[in-house]
Order: sequence, then C-alpha cells, then structure tokens
Amino acid sequence: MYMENNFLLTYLLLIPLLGSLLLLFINKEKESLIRWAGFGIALLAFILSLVIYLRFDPGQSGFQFVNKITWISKINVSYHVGIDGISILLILLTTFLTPITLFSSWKSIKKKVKEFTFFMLLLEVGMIGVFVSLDLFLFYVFWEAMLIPMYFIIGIWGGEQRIYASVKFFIYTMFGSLLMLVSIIWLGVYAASFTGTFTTNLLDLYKIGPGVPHQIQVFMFLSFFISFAIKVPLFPFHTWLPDAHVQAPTAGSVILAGVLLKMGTYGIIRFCLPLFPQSATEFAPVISVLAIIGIIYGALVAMVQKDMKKLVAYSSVSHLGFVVLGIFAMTTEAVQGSVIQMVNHGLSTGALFLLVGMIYDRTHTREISNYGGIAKIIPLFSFALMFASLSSMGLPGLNGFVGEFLILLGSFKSPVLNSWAYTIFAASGVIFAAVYLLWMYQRVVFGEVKHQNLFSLKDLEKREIAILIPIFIFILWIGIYPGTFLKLSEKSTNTVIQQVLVNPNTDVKVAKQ
Amino acid sequence: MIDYIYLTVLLPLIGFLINGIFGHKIKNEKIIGIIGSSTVGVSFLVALASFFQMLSLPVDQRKHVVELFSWLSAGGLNIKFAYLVDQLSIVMALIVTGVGFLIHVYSIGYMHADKSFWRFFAYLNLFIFAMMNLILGDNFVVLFLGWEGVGLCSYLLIGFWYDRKFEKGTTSQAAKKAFVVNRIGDFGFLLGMFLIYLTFDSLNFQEVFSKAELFPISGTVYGFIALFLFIGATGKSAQIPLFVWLPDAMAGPTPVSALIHAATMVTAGVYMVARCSIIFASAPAIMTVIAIVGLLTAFFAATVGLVQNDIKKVLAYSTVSQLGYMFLAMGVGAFSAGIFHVMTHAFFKALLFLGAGSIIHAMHDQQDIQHYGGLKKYMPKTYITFVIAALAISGFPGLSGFFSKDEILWNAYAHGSVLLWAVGILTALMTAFYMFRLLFLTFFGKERFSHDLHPHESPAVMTVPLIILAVLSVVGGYIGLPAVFSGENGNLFESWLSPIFSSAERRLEVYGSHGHFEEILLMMISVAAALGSIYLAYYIYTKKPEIASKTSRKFSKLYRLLLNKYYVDEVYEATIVQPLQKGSEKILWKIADNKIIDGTVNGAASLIDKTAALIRRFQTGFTQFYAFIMMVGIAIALFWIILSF
Amino acid sequence: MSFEFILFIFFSLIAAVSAVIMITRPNPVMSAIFLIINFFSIAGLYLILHAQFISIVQIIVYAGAIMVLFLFVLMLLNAKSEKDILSGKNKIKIFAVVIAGLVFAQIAYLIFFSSPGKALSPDVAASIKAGTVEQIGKELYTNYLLPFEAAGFLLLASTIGALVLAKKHFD
Amino acid sequence: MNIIPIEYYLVLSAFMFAVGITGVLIRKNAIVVFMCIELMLNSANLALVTFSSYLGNAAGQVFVFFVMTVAAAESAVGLAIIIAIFRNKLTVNIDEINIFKW
Repeated sequence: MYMENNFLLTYLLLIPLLGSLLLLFINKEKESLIRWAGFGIALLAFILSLVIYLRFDPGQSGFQFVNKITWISKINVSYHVGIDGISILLILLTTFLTPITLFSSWKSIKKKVKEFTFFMLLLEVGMIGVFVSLDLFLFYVFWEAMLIPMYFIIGIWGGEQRIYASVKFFIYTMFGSLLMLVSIIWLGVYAASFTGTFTTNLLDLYKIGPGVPHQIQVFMFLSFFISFAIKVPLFPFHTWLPDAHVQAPTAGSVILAGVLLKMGTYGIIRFCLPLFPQSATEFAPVISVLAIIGIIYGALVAMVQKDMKKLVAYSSVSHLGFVVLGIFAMTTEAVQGSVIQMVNHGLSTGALFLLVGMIYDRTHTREISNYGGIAKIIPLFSFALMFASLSSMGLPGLNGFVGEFLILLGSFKSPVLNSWAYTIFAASGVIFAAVYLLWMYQRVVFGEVKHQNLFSLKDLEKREIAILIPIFIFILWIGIYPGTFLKLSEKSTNTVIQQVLVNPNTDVKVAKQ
Repeated sequence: MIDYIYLTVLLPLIGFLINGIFGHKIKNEKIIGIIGSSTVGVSFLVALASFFQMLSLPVDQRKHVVELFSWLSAGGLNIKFAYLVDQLSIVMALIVTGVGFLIHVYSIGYMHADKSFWRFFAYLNLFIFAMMNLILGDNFVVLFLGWEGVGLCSYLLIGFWYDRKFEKGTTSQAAKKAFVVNRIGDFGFLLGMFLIYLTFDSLNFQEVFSKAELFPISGTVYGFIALFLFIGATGKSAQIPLFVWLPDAMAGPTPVSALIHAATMVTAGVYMVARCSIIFASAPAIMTVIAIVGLLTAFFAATVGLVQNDIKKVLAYSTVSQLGYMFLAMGVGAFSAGIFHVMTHAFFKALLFLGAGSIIHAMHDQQDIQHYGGLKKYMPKTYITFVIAALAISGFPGLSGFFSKDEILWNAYAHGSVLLWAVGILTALMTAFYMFRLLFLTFFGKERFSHDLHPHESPAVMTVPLIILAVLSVVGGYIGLPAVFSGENGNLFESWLSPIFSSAERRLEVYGSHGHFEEILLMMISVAAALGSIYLAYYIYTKKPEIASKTSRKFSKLYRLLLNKYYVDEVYEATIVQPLQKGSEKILWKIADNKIIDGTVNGAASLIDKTAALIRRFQTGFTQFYAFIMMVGIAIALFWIILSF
Repeated sequence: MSFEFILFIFFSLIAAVSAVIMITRPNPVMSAIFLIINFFSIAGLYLILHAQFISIVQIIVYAGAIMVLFLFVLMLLNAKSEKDILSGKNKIKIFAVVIAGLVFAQIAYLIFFSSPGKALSPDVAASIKAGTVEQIGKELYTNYLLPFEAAGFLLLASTIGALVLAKKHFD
Repeated sequence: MNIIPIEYYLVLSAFMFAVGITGVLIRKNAIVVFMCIELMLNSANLALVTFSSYLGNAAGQVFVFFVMTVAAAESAVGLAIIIAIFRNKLTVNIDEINIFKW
C-alpha cells in the first residue's frame, strides 16, 4: 500500500466539483457553451481516471492512491480515499458514462440546461466519492449527497409522474441509509471500546467488525445490507426502480442503471462482506434465494411490460440479481463475475436506455405497441438495439456472457451455497432474458409498419452514433478479451473472499483458491 | 496448414465485417456474393489442406491445438481461445465449409434482387464463423460461443424477411421461437458445463476427457452431466421435446434452411454428443434415453412428414426425423456411424432443400405441393438432382444415404435391440414414402398451377451447386463403406474417426459378435422396405391419386392429428407459454409488484400521510388557539413541578 | 402596619384591579388607559422596592412612550368596541379563564409552599444601593456591555423594521 | 422593610400574569392582545425587580432594563405588523386572521 499521500483521487473528485461550480458563473442563455463545458469537464475527469488506471498496479491487493486528511478530529473522522481493483473498474465506468450521458442529452434536455449540467456533474462527484471512500462517515456523506442531484434530475427533467417517482426514490433510499447510519455509529462506538477512540476508518473497522458479538453482528449486517439491497435493488425492495427509471430523463436513467445501482452491490462487497463475514456467510443462502427470485421475477415481469423503459428497468432487477448471487457465492469466479457484470450491466443497460431515449426523442412514446416494422425505416437504430439486446441477454462473445457465465459457474461450485439448485434456477434467467428482449425487439423492430407516422422517422445521427460507438467497443472488448478488466480486480476480489472465508468465526472451509 | 486453421474461422468473420459494414454501400450483388462465397471457399481450401496434412501424419500425431489468446480467467478457471483440430473436427469443418460454400454460391442466384442482399451474405458468413467456432473450439466455452452464435444467426436468418407473414404469425415470431427454444437447450448445456467444471476442474476437452477416461464410472455425476448436455443437444438438434422450432424455422429463405436447418447447425448437437462420447459412454442410462428419444423423434417426425403439403415443411420434418436417426446412432454407441450420417445427410438434405429452393424460385414463392405437378419437363436439372437426393435419403442401394442409414440400423440392432431396429426400419419406410410422395406430386402428374407462372429452370449459379451436391450424395457413401463390402480395409470413415471414439467404445464394449450374414440380411430387408414404399408412393400419387384422399377421409382424425403435428405447438402454448405470460402479467406484475410490494410501500407512505392529516387539524391558524394549547401545556408542566416538589 | 405596607397595599390593589378592568373593557381605549394606570402603580411598587431607576424608566418608557404608541395606533385604526368579551358563546373563553386561574393557583401554591422568604434575608442597604442609577449604569457598561450594545442594535433593527412594515408601498 | 414578605410581590406578579393570559386568550382585538402581553411582561418585571431588591443584586434590574428594550422593539414592530394586516384585511380581529393555517 502506498503510504504517502497521493492526491490523484482528490483531483478526480475536485474536477467535476469545481467544474460544476464554474458552470454557475456562465450565463444561462449560453446553452451550447454550458453543454460543451459540462462535457469537457466530464471528459477531463475521464482522462484523469485513465491516468489513474494506467498508474494502477493490479498486482497489489491493498488500497492504492490513498489520501488521508484529518477532517473532524473530535470524532476521529478523516477524509480518507483510496481504490482497489474493484473500485477502479466502477470509477472508470462512472467517468466513462458521465460524459456520454451529458453528450446524449444535448437534444433531449431543452429546459434549464445549466442546472441539469450542474446536477449531473455534482452527481458524478457523489458517485466517485462513494467508490473511493475508505472512511464510513465519508462514504455516508457521499452516499447521501448523491441522492440530492438525482432527486432533482428525476424531479425536474422527468416524465409526467416525476414528482411521485423522485420522492419514492428518495424515501426508499433514505430509509435504507438511515439504518446504515445507525450501524456506522454503533461500529464506531464499539471500536472505541477497543482502541479508546471513536473511529469510522474502514481499514481499522475491518479488524474490528468480524469480532462483533454474533447477535449484534446480525443486526448490523442486516441494516447495512438492507440499505444496499434497496439500492441494488434486490427483490422485494425493487419497486422504486421502475418508477424512477421510467420517469427519469434518459441521462438520469443511464446513470441510475449504469452507476447508482452498482453502488449497492459495491457496498455489499466493500462493507457487508468484510465487516461482518460471519453473518454474510450465514445469510448467503437466504440472500441468494432472494437474488434468484429477483432474476426470475424481474425477467418475467419485464416480459409483460408494455413500456420499453419499464421493460429495461425490470431487466435491471434481473441482472442485478445475478450480481448479488455472484457476490454471495463467494468464490473467486463468482465474485469476479459479479464485478465484471456490474460493468457489463452499466454498459448494456446504459446502451438500451440510451436507445430507448433516442427513439423517444423522435416519437415521444415508449409504448411497445406504438411501434413495429421500424427495421426498414431506421436500420442503424435497429442494429444498435439488437446489439445492445444481445449484449444484455448474454450472448457469448459479448460482455454479458462473461459476467453471467462466471457468476453461474462460481455459484455452482460455491462452498458457501453448497447446492446446485441455486445455479439451476438462476440459469433459467438466461432463457427468460432471451424471451423478454427478443419479444420486445420483435414487436418494436420487426413486422409490418403499423403507424403511418413511423415512416418519417430519421435514423441515428452522427452525434448519436458517436455516443453508442464507445459503449459498443467496450461491450465487444469485454466479451472477447475480458482479461484486461478481470485482471484489475482479481487480487482485490481474492482479498475480499479471504476476509470473509479465512475468518476464525466463519465455519465454512475455504475452497482452494 | 493446420497451424493456420484459425483462418477458416477468421475469413468468414472478415467476410461478415466487409459485407456487414460496407454491404449497403457496395450495392453490386456480384461483389457482395463473391466476397461472401470466396471467404468461405478459401476456408474450405484451408480445411482441405489441413485435412491432407493430417492424412500424411501418423495417427497419433493428428491432433493439433492452435491457441490464440486467453479468454476467460478467474480463480481456477482459465479458458483459452483455442482451436482443436482432430479427426472429428476436420470432418465437420470440411462439411460446413464445403456445403456452406456451395450454398453461398447458390444464394447468389436465389437471393438475386432481394433488397437486403448484402445483409443476407453478412449473416451467412457470420453463421459460418460461429459454426466453425462450435466445431473447432478446444473447450466447452468456445464451443458454447459457437453454439449460441449459430443460434443467433439462425434467429437473424429465420427472421430475415422480417416484414413477411409466416403461417399464423410473422417470420420474426418463428425466429424468436427458434432462439428461445434453443436457449432452453443452452440452459441445459450451461448446467452440463458447470457440472463438468465441478467434477473435472477444467473445461478443456482434452483435460476433461482424459480425466473422464481415468475416473471410474461413479454413477450419478456422469448421468447428470450427460443428461444436461443432452438437453442442450435436443434444443440445437430439434429432438423431442424441443423440436418445435425447426418446422417454424422454414420461415427463413430456403438457402438458410439448407445450410442451417438441414446441413450444419442442427447437427451441432450430434457433434457435441460425439465430441463428449466418453462422458456419454460413462452414463449408460442416458445413452438409452438418447437412443429412445432419437428413435421416437425419428418416428414421430416421419409420421408428420407423411401428410404435410408445404414442400419445406416436409423437408423440415424429414430433417427432424433424420436427426433422430443420428441420435439413435449416438445412443447405441455408434458414434462414427452417427457422424457419417451427419455427413451424408448434409449432402442430400442440402441438395433437397436447394432443389426445393429452385422449385420455389421457379414457382414464385409457391410452396404448396398440391399446386405443383408435372415440373419434370420444365426443370430437368433440378428434377434429376432431386431424384438422386430422394433416393439417397430413402436408402437406395449404392447411394450415400444407404450406407449411413444402414450402418445406424445395423448398430441399433447389434448393440441395441430388435425393437429399435424395427422402429427404425418403419421410419425408413415412411421416409421413402413421403419423399417420393413429394417427388411425384411435384414433378409428375398434372400441372396444378396457373400457367401465368411460367416455371423455368434456375440459372447455372444455382444448378451447379445442385449438381455438385448430387455427385456427393452418390459417392459420399463410399468412404464409409461397411466392412461387409470393403473387406480387409474395414470402414475407412470409421477407422479415421476411431482415435476419437476408441475410449468411449472401450468403455461401452460395443463390439459384440454378429455375423456378416445378419448384416446383409438386415440390409436387404431395409432395401426391400424402401423400394416397396417408393413403389407405393408411385402407385398412389401418379396412378391412383384418389386413394390418398380416400385414406385421409377414412382416418380423418388421425390425418388431422398428423397434419396439425400432434398439436404439440398448441399444447406448449397452452401449458407453458400462456400460463407464464398471463401469470407474469396478472399475478407477478399487477398483483405482486403493484399491489403487494408497492402497496406496502405506498401504504406506509399513506399511513404517515393520513396521520399527518389528522394531526394537521390542530393547526387552526388562530393564534389564540395556539396560545391556549400552550397554556394547557404550561399548566401540565406546572402540575408536574408541583408533584415533584 | 408601616407606611410602606400601606403603600404596598394601595399600589398592589390598584395594579390588580386596573389589570382586571383593562381586560374586561370592551373599548380598547379604555383598556389602554387602565393599562397605563397599572403601569403607574407598578412604578410605585418599584419605588417601594428601592428600584428608583427602573421606576422612572417604567414611567418614561412604558407609560410615556409605548402606551402613547398604542393609543396612537388605536386612534389611527379607529378600533371598534368589542362585544361579548366574556359571553358563553365561545366555550374556549371559559376554558381560557379556567386555565389562567389554574396557572395562577399553581404558581401561588408554588410561591407559598416553597416560601422563598425564609431563604432570603433582605439587606436594605444593599437593595438601596442596587437600585441606584450608578449601580445599574456600572453593570450595564461593564458586565452587560455586549447585551447592551445588542439591545441598541435591536432597537435600530426594530425601528427600521417598523418603518418598512408600516410603509404603504415599498419595493 | 421586613414587614412585606416577598411572597406578596410574587403573588401579585403571578396574578397580573394570569390576568394577562386571560386577556390574551379572550380578547379579539389584536391591539388589546398586545397590551395584555405588555401586562405579562410587566408582571415578569415585577418579579425580577422584587428578587433583585431582596437579594441586593443589580442584575435583576439590568434584566428588567433589557426586557423593556425588547418590549419597546416588539411593540414597535408588532404594531407595524398590525397596521400592515389592517391595511390588507381591514380588521384587527384575530379571529379573522388565520393565515397560519396549513
């Protein structure tokens, strides 16, 4: 671990933060300047994250680029950031998707451009902050802070029922995070009984958490877990998602699906498992069952949706079920699969949302029944939708397969779950994914043109192609050569698994890694 | 050349990329067609060169692994993108690229003037790419890549004319059905892979098989692996209960039916079972299941084929039936016989489909054989090649189908039971009957079409592939001449493949002792049966056409049952598709999601809302009221002070 | 019975009675006048308590300035007489009287039963000294300087506030 | 000096306070309500001065001084508000002023 302070991550946080403040000084009439500035700032953050990626050493298992500055000395809280192989992937995803979404909303966001760009950049700060925090207090601050811009993005630029959706989103998440706050404070106080000082430093708590008395550990684990499960969202905490997704503007949906949901799964990997390994292994079967219900349930409900965005939203429930299953299988294959699946879902579902948004901009309807036969009118769009759907349903050679395959394989041999049944049920989700995506595709793209107004549709323009191509490149890249990404997180996932399984309190024997 | 085997995979991919990206700009059909065909053609040449190189090598050095790069690695799993060239995969590669090339060439003529000409060739090339991955893959995951890839191409090509109607629905519905049913099979295949990984700690073919060879037969594990893999195979190769997609797949253009749904993709399941022969051989119970499923499929598909009137439907059921034969072969442990039938079937079934395509082309998309008749004189080349193919599939002595089918039937008798053989013969009899029913109704008798159609022979670009395939259908059988005829050399094809299957065969101990006399006797019975039913078809459909309609009236219930394909589609629709759809919509979404979960959430919110509305009543807005309440509070506080004083 | 006690009874009776009259007069002007009388009597009580400075300030500020302001506003708004101040129509009024009586009884109970008189041994000299202008001035400019400044600021703010609020149109 | 017990002053203060409360609660004229508040302030002042005198400590009287300041400020602003309300509603009857309502 680098012990000296490294400010790169701090710069990464500061770029969008200062950038968003800078935007406030631009006259709101100059919309194109604001758009370019927002895009440029987000791009700058992406470039910096690439620099971080290049300087990242995947051979190390600890946290890198650590920066620690005392913040509130009275309760021993510090600004403490650092990344490992799991977080760097998610940071890259965040900084990659933010400029894309900003770019994509150039046409669809027409009112209050300045405020929109401001909130998007602020959101980016919150998201990066969540992924880099090594202090629970700091984490909590970012976790909550990120809600606010999202709340406004849904609430101001959303659809007809945006207020309902944004309030629902906010309260759902808030409910979970308050539980987490209680646990964070409890942990800090508990730590004080050993070290004499209240602390929220994650690295210190890693040593203390597993020793928490069993009964309390269960509560702590559950309160952390429910908070994350709502974010994921795991069945049955998922109902905010369809509403939020449907009402949010395209950029909001993309970020919501692409990054925000990952914060839940990331939280589980980063906090739930290493802090409370004993409870995590105890609850693994129950949670896996919920995850599997989510996989099948999400897919079945997605199948019968009439609104394209809602369909994609429910498909997220299904996909994230895979991720949670993989995490709680606790084998290297499965957790690696989960990590890569987080990225995959961000790309595939992000692309799907972008595409739905693009066609919505043209027709102002998302009802599947209003479409049909657009393949011959807008072939490029149809191709792109096909590509994204295939990636989402896990066709080998594209990204989705890598994640799902590793997760299923890993859960099959998982010593924690110790049964085939989980995988057998989970794998059936693969079938349903094909059903709901292809059915949607068939009804939207194939067949005869049902509505006259569809004939005047315009195919993807250059800007939209430019948005999709980078995503598609990554979809192919991960599908064909996932090593680039798997290598990054390998050490870190192993560390997490070791933390859980090589623990005196957990009775599951570690499989040979 | 073997080290360059990846070219056979890469070239079709390049063809796909060129046609896919620039195709709509090229516009010139010839260029597109040449790009599409030549990439596959060169692939074929590479495969052929590799084959000859292998021939020159001693038997134990014929296996080659060409590693490209590491694909998936996590934990103990390390999947390499690697190709395995051995006796089995090279045979399959030759079939796929060879037949594929011919069909590509044929398609130039068939798809002429289609508005999405380029797209068609792009898809075809993509298919060859995926199929080659399936065949050449060195491990289960690369095989699965191809496995799903061909499924995708099948989907794209079935729905190629996405705006056309097909039967009761649209072509895209048929395409979706194909993909989804295949996915059900893939689900089994995936589980099989996982179980293999759990058991053998590897997914590499050679590692798995060499470990499987050493492992004792430990009962259930092998059984489960074999069962899961077989579920995968039933999906891809259209066996009971997952055969329903293949007849619908005929919605695609005819060359697609020839290439994907007859010659290559559907045999992937057979290939996979052959590839994993050692695993299957270790699970005797599943072998029996495979044999029975194969035979049942063969039989039922043949009965359905008897009454179909759509030319492609007849061929489709015939394909299902022939695939059943192949699985019968697998089930009785005659792996090389099965692969042999894959090869000969590829020749004559591709030929039949291309011939049918030629007819459809001439008849302007009319596919109902009741509206054909007397086409012999209009399309002589198609006619002759079609006859050859029909004779081959019926098992006419000396043609390829005769050798391969009899090999299977003989093995069914020798290593299975008389019953298997008997049903097999019955199926063969029906096969000959419906093929010749088709033939006579199409080329003989009165012309039952309107003469505005002006049927004509297809252009050379279509007929030349027909002729080549016809030649192959005739001579293709001689490389697998049974030992009865070839004497000392034994069965060439079998001995070529024997290094692949030897361990499985050792485990099965298949080689019992049956005399050559028996083999010849059985052969004669099947030849007699085939000739008999050909004559019967000839008699009914050219001499006394009224017999057909009389019989169908007499057994009208049976006839309807067969015509409607045993109502399998309807049963699936009613028992699986509808309940899932309705249940998901009515129960899961509308009730579980909207009422229960969201109801709880919104209920909690509205509880707070209601409580707040109640408390809100205290906010009258009158300051004096507030002051009064405050005073009440003060009085209470004072009471408390007094009491604690 | 000392002179002081007689004075105390005199002023306290006036204070109590004028307070009661004040809240029962329907005419607000009458209320204001009885309030002024009440203030005067309280100023008298302050004198008995040796709080000369406060006593004078009470007359100048309260009776002089504040009450004049009140009367002025009353005139300005031409407030009408209030009817039915204690009629039973509004039950809350009866409750109000009851509650007020209850609070008074409670406080009185507390005063008598805690009997602060026993704990306090008044020192006349000290109390005379405490009430002088000198002493209060000293306190204000030393110990209570900051609150004193704040009070000045408060007055300024209220002046401006009153001005702004009472102005007819401001933008 | 000793003759007057401190309790007498305090009870008087309490009585005036209670009367003030009654006034605030029963009167409808906003200005009279204001006056009642002044009465309550004065009752508090009386208690303060009483204690100050009995303790011989000037602090209580300083407090009274501040209370008066606040009272002056309050009545100035309060009356201004009443004028403003009167201008809008043409009444100073607080029963007709319920803009606090939700």
